[in-house]
Amino acid sequence: MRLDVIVRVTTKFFLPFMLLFALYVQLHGDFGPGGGFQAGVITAATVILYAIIFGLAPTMRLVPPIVVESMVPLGVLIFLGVGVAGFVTGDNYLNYSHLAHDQVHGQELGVMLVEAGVLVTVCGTMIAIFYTFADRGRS
Amino acid sequence: MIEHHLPALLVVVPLVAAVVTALIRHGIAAYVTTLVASWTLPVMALMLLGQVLEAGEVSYALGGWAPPVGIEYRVDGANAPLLVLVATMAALVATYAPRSVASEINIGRRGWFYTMFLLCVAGLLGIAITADAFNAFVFLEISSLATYVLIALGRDRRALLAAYQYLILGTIGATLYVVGVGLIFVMTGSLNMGDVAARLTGIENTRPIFAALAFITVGISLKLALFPLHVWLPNAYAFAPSMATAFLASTATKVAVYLLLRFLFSLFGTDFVFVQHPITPILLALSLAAMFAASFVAVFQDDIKRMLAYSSVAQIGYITLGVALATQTGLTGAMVHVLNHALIKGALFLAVGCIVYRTGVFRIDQLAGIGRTMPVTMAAFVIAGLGLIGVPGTVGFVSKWYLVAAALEEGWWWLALAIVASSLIAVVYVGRIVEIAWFREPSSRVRAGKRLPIEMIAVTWVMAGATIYFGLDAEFTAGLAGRAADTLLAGLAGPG
Amino acid sequence: MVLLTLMAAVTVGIIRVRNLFAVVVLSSIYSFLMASVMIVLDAVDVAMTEASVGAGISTVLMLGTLYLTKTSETVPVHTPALPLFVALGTGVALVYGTFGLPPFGAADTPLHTHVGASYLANSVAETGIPNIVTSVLASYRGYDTLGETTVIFTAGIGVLLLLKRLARASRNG
Amino acid sequence: MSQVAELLPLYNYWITIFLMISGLYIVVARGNMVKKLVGLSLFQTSVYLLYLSPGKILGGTPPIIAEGFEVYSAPLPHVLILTAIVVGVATLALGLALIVRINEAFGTIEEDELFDRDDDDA
Repeated sequence: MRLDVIVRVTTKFFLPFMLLFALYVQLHGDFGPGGGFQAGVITAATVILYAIIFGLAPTMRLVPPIVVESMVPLGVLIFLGVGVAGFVTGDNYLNYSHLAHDQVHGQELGVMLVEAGVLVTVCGTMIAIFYTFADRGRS
Repeated sequence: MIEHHLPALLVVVPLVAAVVTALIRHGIAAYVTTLVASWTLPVMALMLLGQVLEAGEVSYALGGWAPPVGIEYRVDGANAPLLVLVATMAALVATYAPRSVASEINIGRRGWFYTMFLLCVAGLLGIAITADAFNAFVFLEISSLATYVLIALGRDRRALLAAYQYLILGTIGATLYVVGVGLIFVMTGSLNMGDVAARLTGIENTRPIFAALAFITVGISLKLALFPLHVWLPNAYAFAPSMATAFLASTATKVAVYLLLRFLFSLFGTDFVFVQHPITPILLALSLAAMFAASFVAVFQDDIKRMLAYSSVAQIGYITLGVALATQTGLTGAMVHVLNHALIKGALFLAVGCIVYRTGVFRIDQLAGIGRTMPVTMAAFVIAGLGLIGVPGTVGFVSKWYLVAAALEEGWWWLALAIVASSLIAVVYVGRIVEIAWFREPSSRVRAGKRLPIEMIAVTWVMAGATIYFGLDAEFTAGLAGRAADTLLAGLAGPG
Repeated sequence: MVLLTLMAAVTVGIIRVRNLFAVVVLSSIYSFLMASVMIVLDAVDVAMTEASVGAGISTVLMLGTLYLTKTSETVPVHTPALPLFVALGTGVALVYGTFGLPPFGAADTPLHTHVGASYLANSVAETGIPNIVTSVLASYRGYDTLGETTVIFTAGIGVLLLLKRLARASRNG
Repeated sequence: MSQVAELLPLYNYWITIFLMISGLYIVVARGNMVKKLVGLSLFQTSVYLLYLSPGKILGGTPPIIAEGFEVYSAPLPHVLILTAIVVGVATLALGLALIVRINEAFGTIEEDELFDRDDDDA
């Protein structure tokens, strides 16, 4: 991977902003366009860009495949867990109304947690798929 | 308290189990999780069936949002038996699985293989239980994606091709389904099946609704392998791992049948679909074509799994035949055959799984003498095979009894004759196996082999026994099927 | 409208071109156009997703696949009669169906007056979330989203099962 | 502008249908597996338009509640299509993975060649 130094420097400069943008999309999803899915894709894109510019091996050291592969089920588990929390508070599955002191806050908290779950799974899956495709091509 | 949440739990438990198996990855630990989770399913499904028999129907609003704003789970006479069927098959196949899977799937993949199995179970249960048209699509895709992977993990490299072919056709089917749902959604503004049915009255005769009917019917027909759209099925069943074939053959197409029935009867309404439009002759012609052509092709197969797969296509013809008649007896016949054929095909594919485990043989001509070296397994195979033919005393007879009765009710004696005649073809292909298995000298390939694990024989025999038990005592299954037919014919638009 | 025409042109391109790299690039362009159309249709969340998924992730995956396989297509030997018939049949059914649809841009269709209206009216009071798409996605129809996340999970594990190289023992078959 | 607004409804659906037909045609007619998947995603994307077009209200704004706006487009189709996009990309990923494996196992991704080989096996 001998790429132009300009590309490397520009990428390094951009990556933190991309991550920041992903965070914005994630948290601002309540008010503007965006949410867990979009943020997850952007986060994954950051890692993929890093891998394209700096090579697969350093990226895999930075973000190990085992972590990525655990993220895939973990996100679904968060989602399912929020749903089960509905049982505990005496409501139906995925009812967030009693997660906090009043209904509106409960809903907001529930939505935030659920979106976090989506982010984790989407991000993990995208990176994991990219890793396996890239890894397959190395041999 | 827990009774109230059963509808959600029935789908959430396999999902949680799938996630847990994906996290732990280790083959044996994943298997134990699968086994525990899948045995809770029939318990919950039977409890739900009890509730339905008592109360008529059970509705569960997910997220606490009352339908049509939120998504509703709804269990009634039509889908409760199906839930029991899918849940029971999942539990039985999971019990059967460990050593069969160990012999066919590489150790590094076993943990995730069970994840896929659980996802497939959760997807099928989700389709069967939901009352929301779009939610059904989402769960359809969960089960389909899991199915593609399960098929692709078969040992033969042609399994990959079979999975790819199924992926293309399955996705086309699902997309057509979404188009149909979209048209309905635009016209009614709702996705909840009961709500849609109520809002459709009055605008039935508009063009978009007719187009929606066509798209949904064709889309689901691809999934349930209705005759000319069945091309994916034989390869998929033939090359998938044994345990996956047994589970898919007995559940996946059945759930698709249910979804079609739900739309045709509950949502569009019997009147609209069968009285005003020429669905009956089309469906009847396709069913008959399936019964004869697919049975005929089955006779000439070399591979035992492919033979059974073609026989499945033919048996789906019997089910759609009952649907096409659109009478109470006809629908009862269709529903009872859904349950009975699941038992029969489950038993047959499990028996084949035993043969493959012990000898590694697929080709029919290499099975010579297998009846002498594996008498217990082959006895179960023959019992289930008799069910396929429809010999009195087996479940197959019960189904055909209702279908013939329905045909005679309409005064169509030629149809009744056709049903009996097509059963004779089944005699040929089952008889061929019997002849080769018992009346030839065992070959060396059949003699050699590992000892068969006890759980594999036991589960195969439980299934084979069930085909006899429910054949002699048809009250239970026929009662459920009759109730399902009543529920479907009543439609969702009416009160309740 | 211009965008839609461009999309149609790109589609013709996809059908005609045999170099698979070009096809992938064209489908990426197609996705961007689709995203623009979605913005015109007021579906900003969807546009964002389509741009990132269709033009981003899909393209990366397809290029990865091409890298692992081949880049040009052979000339098909079949006559395209049957496919054409299937495709046109579907088209005719759709044309037939769309003629009865409510007019474009009207506000009094069932889509707007039935369930849709209740989301718009109640979301802020019930969930405190002004972006209705988010509140419907995560709360009213949260279960669909759970299903969607599970679909991703299924695909992810599926791809890993199919492509991940095993640490020891090669696969037989 | 008013003339455009009158023409637009039809044009929208015509293009949608054209895209759908093209997608389906590619899937059924082409033997190359990658191209088939491209066609499949074309087919799926065209459905998105079918859902989104009726949700638009002329003069409306995206369904994000804010002061100063009265008319919003329908939010529900957007949510459904978000889900559909996700399902589409999941299918695509799985399909591509299968293609890679098929290429390794058979050395080709052309269906015609594959079926020839299949016959040899049998």
